[in-house]
Amino acid sequence: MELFVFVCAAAMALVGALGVVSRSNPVHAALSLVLTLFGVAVLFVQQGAHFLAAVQVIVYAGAIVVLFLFVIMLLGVDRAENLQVEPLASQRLLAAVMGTAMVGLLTAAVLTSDSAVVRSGGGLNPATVDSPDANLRQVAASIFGENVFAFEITSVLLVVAVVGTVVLARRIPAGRDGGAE
Amino acid sequence: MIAAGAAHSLSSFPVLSALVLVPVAGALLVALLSERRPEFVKLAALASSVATGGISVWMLSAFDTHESGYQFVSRHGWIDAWGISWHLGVDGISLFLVVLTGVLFPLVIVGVDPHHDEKRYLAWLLVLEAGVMGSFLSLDLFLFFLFFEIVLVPMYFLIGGWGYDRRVYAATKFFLYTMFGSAFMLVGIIATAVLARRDVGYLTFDLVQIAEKAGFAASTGRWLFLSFAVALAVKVPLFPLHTWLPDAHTQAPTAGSVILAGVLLKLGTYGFLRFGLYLFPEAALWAKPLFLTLAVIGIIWGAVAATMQTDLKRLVAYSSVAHLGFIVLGTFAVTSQALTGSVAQMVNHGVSTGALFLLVGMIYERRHTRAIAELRGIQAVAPVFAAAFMVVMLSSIGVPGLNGFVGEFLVLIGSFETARWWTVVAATGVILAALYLLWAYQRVFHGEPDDANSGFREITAREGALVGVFIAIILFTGLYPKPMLERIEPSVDRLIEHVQKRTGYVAPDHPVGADHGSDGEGGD
Amino acid sequence: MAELVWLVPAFPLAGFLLVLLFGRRLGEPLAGVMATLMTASSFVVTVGVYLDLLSRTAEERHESVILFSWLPVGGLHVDMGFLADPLSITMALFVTGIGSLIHLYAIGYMHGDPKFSKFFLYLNLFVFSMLMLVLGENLLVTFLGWEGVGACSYFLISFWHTRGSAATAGKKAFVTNRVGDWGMMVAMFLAFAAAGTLSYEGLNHAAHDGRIAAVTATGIALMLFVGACGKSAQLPLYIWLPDAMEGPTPVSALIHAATMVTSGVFLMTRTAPVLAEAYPWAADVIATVGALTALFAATIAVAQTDIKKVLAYSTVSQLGFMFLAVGSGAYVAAVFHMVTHAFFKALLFLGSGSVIHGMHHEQDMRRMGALRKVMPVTAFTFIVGWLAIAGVPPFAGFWSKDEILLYAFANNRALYAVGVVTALLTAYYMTRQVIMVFFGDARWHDRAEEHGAHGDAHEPHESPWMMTLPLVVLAGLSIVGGALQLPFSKSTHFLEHWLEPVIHGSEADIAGTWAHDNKWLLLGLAVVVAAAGIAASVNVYARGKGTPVEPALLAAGWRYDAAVSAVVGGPGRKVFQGIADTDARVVDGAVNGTGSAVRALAGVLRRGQNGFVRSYAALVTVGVVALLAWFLVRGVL
Amino acid sequence: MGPLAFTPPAVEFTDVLPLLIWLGTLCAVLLLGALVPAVLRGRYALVTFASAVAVAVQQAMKWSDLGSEPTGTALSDAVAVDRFAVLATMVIAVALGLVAPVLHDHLARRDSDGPEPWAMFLTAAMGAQIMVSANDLLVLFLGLETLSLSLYVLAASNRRNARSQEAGLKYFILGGFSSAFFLYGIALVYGATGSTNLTTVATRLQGSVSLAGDDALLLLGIGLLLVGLGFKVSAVPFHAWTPDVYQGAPSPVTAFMASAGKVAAFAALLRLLTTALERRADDWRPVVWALALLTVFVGSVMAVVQTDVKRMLAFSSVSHAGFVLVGVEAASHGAPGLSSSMTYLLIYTVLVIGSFSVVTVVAGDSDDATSLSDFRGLARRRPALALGFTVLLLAQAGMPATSGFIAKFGVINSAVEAHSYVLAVAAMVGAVIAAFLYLRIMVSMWLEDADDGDAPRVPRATGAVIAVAVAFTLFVGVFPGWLLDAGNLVDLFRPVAAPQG
Amino acid sequence: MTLAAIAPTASWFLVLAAVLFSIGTVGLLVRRNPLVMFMCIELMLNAVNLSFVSFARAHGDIGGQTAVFFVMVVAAAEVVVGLGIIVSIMRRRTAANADDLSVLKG
Repeated sequence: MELFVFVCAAAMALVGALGVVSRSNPVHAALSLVLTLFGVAVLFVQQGAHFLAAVQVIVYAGAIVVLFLFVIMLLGVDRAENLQVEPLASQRLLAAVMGTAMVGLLTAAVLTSDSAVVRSGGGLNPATVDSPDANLRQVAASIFGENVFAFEITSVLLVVAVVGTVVLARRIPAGRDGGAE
Repeated sequence: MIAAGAAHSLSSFPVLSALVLVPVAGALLVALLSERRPEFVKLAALASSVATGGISVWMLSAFDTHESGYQFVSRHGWIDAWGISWHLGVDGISLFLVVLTGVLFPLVIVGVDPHHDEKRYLAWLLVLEAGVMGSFLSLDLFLFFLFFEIVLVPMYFLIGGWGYDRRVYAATKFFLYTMFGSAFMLVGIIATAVLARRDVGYLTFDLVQIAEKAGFAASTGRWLFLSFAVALAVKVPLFPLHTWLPDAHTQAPTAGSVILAGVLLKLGTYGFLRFGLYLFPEAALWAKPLFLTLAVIGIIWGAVAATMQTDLKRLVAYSSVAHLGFIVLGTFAVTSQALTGSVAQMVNHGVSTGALFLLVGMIYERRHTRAIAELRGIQAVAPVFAAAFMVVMLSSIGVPGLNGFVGEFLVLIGSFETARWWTVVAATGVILAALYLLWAYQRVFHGEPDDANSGFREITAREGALVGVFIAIILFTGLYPKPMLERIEPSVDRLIEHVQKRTGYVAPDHPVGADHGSDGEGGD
Repeated sequence: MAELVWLVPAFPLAGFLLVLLFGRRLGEPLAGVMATLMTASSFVVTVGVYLDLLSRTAEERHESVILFSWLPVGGLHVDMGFLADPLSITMALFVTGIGSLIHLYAIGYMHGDPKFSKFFLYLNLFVFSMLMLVLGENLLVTFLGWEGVGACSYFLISFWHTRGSAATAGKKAFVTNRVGDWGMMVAMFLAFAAAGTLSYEGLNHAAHDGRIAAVTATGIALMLFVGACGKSAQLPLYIWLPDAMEGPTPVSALIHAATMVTSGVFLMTRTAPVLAEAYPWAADVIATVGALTALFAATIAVAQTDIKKVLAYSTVSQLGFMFLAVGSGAYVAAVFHMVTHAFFKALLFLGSGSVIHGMHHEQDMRRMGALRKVMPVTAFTFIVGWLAIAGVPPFAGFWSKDEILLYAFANNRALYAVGVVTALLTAYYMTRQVIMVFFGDARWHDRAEEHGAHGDAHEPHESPWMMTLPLVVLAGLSIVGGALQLPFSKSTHFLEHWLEPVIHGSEADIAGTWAHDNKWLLLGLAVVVAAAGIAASVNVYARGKGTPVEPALLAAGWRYDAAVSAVVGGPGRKVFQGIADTDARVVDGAVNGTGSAVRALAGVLRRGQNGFVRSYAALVTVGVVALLAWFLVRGVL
Repeated sequence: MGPLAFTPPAVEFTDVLPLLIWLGTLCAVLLLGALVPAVLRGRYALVTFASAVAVAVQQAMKWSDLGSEPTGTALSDAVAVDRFAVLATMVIAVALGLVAPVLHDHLARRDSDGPEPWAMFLTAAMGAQIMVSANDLLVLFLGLETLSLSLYVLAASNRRNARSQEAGLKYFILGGFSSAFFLYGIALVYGATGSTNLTTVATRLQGSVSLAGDDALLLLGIGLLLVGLGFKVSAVPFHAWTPDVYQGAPSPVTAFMASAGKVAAFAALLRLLTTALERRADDWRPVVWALALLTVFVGSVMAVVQTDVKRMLAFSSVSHAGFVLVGVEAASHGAPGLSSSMTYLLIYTVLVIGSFSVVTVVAGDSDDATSLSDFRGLARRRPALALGFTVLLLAQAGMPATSGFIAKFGVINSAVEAHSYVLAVAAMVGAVIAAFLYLRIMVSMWLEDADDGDAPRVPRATGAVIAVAVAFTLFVGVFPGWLLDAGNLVDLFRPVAAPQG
Repeated sequence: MTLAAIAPTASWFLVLAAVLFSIGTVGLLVRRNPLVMFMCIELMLNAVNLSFVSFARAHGDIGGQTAVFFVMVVAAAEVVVGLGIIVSIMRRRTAANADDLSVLKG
């Protein structure tokens, strides 16, 4: 069963990922991304990260991808990108080689790390033992406990996001529009 | 035995610090004065350089002839974190270079006017003076490097700002080439101090402490020595690292050339004595064949290249390459005569080649060309000028009775004992020196003057006085070098003693009655 | 008096300084007069020193006067000092004596030259330098004079420097001499290394006491000989001397005949003990070079047409004789010949100068002839000089030349034969010269006609008394000079006795050899040879019997000079230019090449910096993969 | 199930006082700027400057306090309290304080008077401060993102200038890309050690027996962390963004990026490598070695052929980063690399802000007159400005009697102490190549004549900053003792020294 | 042993994450639309998240999940800022792709 779930979710994630890379229309790419996000969410659940799975679906798929689609529509850039041509010589070859190399290297690292830590796949997960909301509680305790400082920093991060958009979106003062182009 | 300074009446006056700081103050003053009052600017520059020169001459008179150690020592803590101190001192090796620096600068300030931006020019010149003084006086490796390197900046601007057509190229080449060498030396200096820490007991860049207390493993010492040697060889410049010199000399303004030939190149040769031989005697002896060979090649090569130059200034520049080869030869021969000769040659080359550049500058002033082919028959229209040129030239050729001979001969006769065949080959340099200088003289001064040259102005009173000072020094030193030699020699002997103590090397000493000629010197 | 020897060079030095400072104000002829007086005063002092030495016993005939310590460094102590001994005083005597005469002569000769005072400036400086050379207490003071005379020779040869050939000749003389100077310097290095001193006394003692190994002594002697070859114009360095005739004639007489060119012989004599200590073949080398030079130059002189060139080659030839003497151990003969040669060669040069002066600077003998009629004094004195050099008894040259041949015979008969042939040629070409200049038809009218209107002005005329007086004095000396050393008995060997303290132990002992026993035979042979040479020449040039043998090859000096010039100007120059080009292209090229390489590298790297964000990302990815690979290797292996 | 034991961590506010000061300033700027714009209009610079001074002063006091207290951590080990962090924070404060006046003049030229750019600078400073004191990889990541996001926005903030926009986008895409690698690195390190806390990681690595098999994960994690921070410090080959972004971004922003941004990233790198990963020094040292070499050379070489001064300075900053990496390499040997790197950064901060301030002045109102030809004849038009720039450039070239020499000397000294002779020599040779670029600028200023006699206007505040920078450069060049003494007192909180699990 | 009995271990998830991450990397290299490039970054972040969760489970430590939470916050902020930049550029030049923005170079 677990294997079945894994395989299905992994397939979703991979198909979605390949879709992002290969669909020429950005809208399609965004929708493929949603597929991946769902797949990953399933894998989260499979590994007992229920809270994260929920956040993944709500925030990522629900908000972020929507934002992407919104921007695509706003800018009207939903024209298909011509993927037949590659202006940069040997960029694709390089990308393919590098991608393969990275997969190879990372996989090799994972596979050679044969200690109990990595192999402990079916091991006990305290997060799911006791109660349905155990995961949530643990996450909460972690966030507001030892990681409270990090949590506080996120506030600054969000301020940056908000103010940053203001800076970027503010109307350019009229008149001296000299520097562009 | 570090001398705590000779007894002198104004013992509290920091003579050496003043030698460095007075020009700095002068430069600042010049920089701050208004450009609208050029006479004040010139006066301020002159005052500070004359003051410096005066102090240096006073120091010369107060110098204790029999003391071989450092005199007028001034030592203050500076950067304690790195064991760096403001440690200045003068001994027989640096004495005359300091005096030469002190005398040369006022002379060029008086004698040579820049064509534009006099204020800036004078300020840079004074900075240069401070840098050169500092280099000769430093007894701290860090301090030496500081001055050694800082000299590049004013020289760069002097060449670049007041030089001739390819000045930027020449200035940049000069700057980068020298800096390239220094890159190695900086690492070497630091490594020296760090590695000496074990023997000295604490981190210090003090030259005397390191030299007297620290001993380096043979291979370490060699690497360290080589790192110094690269920088110094570039500065000298030693073949084959010499090609920045002709460019720099040719493009530099007259004052720049005079200073460059007069004192700046000596930083390299002086460095070999003060830092190469003193700090790493074993390595210096190990590297002796290499440096002797390069020196000898430089002597011949520089002379041959000089012969074929078409630009008078370039010719003199190449002659410097040859002359400095003699100095290096003497340095690595490590005998009393050779080393004394090297030091004397540093000073004498400074005087005679400096004067040559001055004269070539005067030719350029009048004719706006340095091309030998453009000049002809000047002796017919300006005999006094030609005579002055002749005297200076003969000094450069090394005719006895003039100062150029003293150093050259001592170097050769001293080197012969420890570097026989090199010396025999090097001595052929005296033939070539006559060849290239006389040939150039013939082309420039002899013959019937053509239209362009028939209006050549005779030497003016100011120029005459200026050149006269040089000629006076040339004659005095050539005929009566004893006062100079007897001040140089004790320090040189002390250095040799140091080398002997460290390496087991035995310098040939008073070879009366000894016969070294048993290894087949027969044929010719 | 001998302790006042420093006054000897001091007078000319004072003269030099005075002319330097006031020369222009003094003008003509005062500057010349003063210079002459200074040299004459010097001569007077020299005579005083001579008399002082003469009054002493042989062992005490030397006096060192140290003025100050010149180059004291470590074991090297070089003093500025003078050594008055028979040899140096002999030299000083004829240097100042002949020098004074030539100064006087020059007042007349240089009349009207715009640089009149400057000429005497150089002349005084030369005399000063020459005196430093001969009076020097050590090799280095000699070297100071040595270089000083070289420089003065350079100034004087290129005195008329606006003339290209004069300028070139001066430079050639200096540079060629420098080749010899190199040898002398190396000799000094060796001497210092071996004996620890440069003073003659120390060096000669060391050699005498056997403290210098034979091999070293050989090195020193041969290196000194290299120096001597340069200064005394021996093979292969003689080439500068004929060209040196570009200088005014008094210069040729003083420097290039009487004094400077003999300094090589002087030096070898001065250091005779060193040569004595050397391997025997060293002396043979010297003798051979001398003999060959003598013959070689004599053959060239046969075909010269320039009145001074003949004398120049003759000088080279006679100097060769002196070195033959040195190499044969005949130091007395060498000095003897040096002195007599100074007399008659100065006389000949001055005579030729008088001719040139009278001929308005015509030097080609083919345009002379029959001058004895218009220039009787000159002609008479010149003939005396001719007889002296040709080896006609009882003129001075006969005695000195014969003395040399005697020793040469004792030493090496082949060299003797060369010497005899040279003597024959000498008589031949000198006779030829005398005939061409003073006898036969007056060919100078052609020239006067060429110049048309000025005919009268170009009539040859006798020179003024300032010029003829020296001629007469020198002629007298050329006649009686042989009396210095007459072979009749031991007691007439005046010069030998005088020089005894200097050359003691170095002079070859020929007593008991066949040559010594049969010296009258050899003397007779010499007379015959001289007579034969004269007769042959008279036959050809005076009587017109037989065609003159003047092959172009000899006229061109065996093309040796041309060959040297061709090598120097051709391959030599190419090599020099090659080195200069290598310096610019290779050595400097490497430097600039490094700069260009950095730029080129930057250009290549720049292509990666193409502005495309995806390329940058690719670069990052490459870096990532590289790092991952490195760490994976570290982790797994 | 029982109630989960939750003990809220103790929060000692003084440990994060700089953050609080800047946060307070941020709020004040935003609120007042939005609500009552008249109050602060034109005074944002003053407020920002004051906050920087306040932080600097507070940190100075803390510096002396730390003299008696042992170093440690705060906020559940998330923040390290040590002199290293204090010094780095002070440098950031200095950077902010120096850039503020320049930014003021720059914005005045752009007629931009809102509080937003100031807010972005403050958040950037906060992000940087978080990075230098972060003792937890997650905190480090968040600080990095805070800094980066602020800088992305600032880089793109000159919206009249297409180059600024391009710079913003490039920086953003590449920054996001490298953040992902960095994050992956965190994940792998976490996977190998079970913690993201530097202290914990270090202690786990000390007892490395249990981790024997996880070497590959750990090492790849280290590699990816190096990629992320290498990108930030613009180490070759992760440097490609630097010239484009530095050139395109508004000059004061570039100044801040090159100073505070680098300080933060290097501080983080140093802390990470020498505390948490100290045990693995043998693994990462060669990488740092190679990065240092590449960075010095590529930066110097590429600078040689540039024609835009900003771009030249960008490449020179790459080269300088290489020098600091030399110090980092030395720090791996326990040599005084730590202090020399930090001293270098402090000195470089002043130098680079001074230099870019000059560029800001010369660049003119449109902020794009930055090509080399725009500097032609500056010495005749504005001699003082040219002289000041010359001093700064010479210092960057490492001329003695300037601070730049002290910086280089220190780094080379530590490299030599670590016996990294080859690296030391190579770095010095690289510096020679780099010197060419400074010479080129000087040639333009001094030795070439201007096409027109237009003298750039030097705003007062910017002029003051340049003057301060020059004065500091010369002062430190001659009297570096105090700075070096301070540098030698720098220490890092190390788990070995702290008895902590 | 049936297929169903095979429980995927952490390695499986990690390898999957690695593949996802690499796909994201490749995507960024080959796509020219900045929006899609940005999506690829999101892919990479997701891959990292997956790794974190897997490690968290393997270690039995909640820290990994907390990390994912923070990453999501960061991703959100990044998206806001990134899209802001993209919008500000593409508002004027709708056809712009990443390759067109290459004025700054050399």
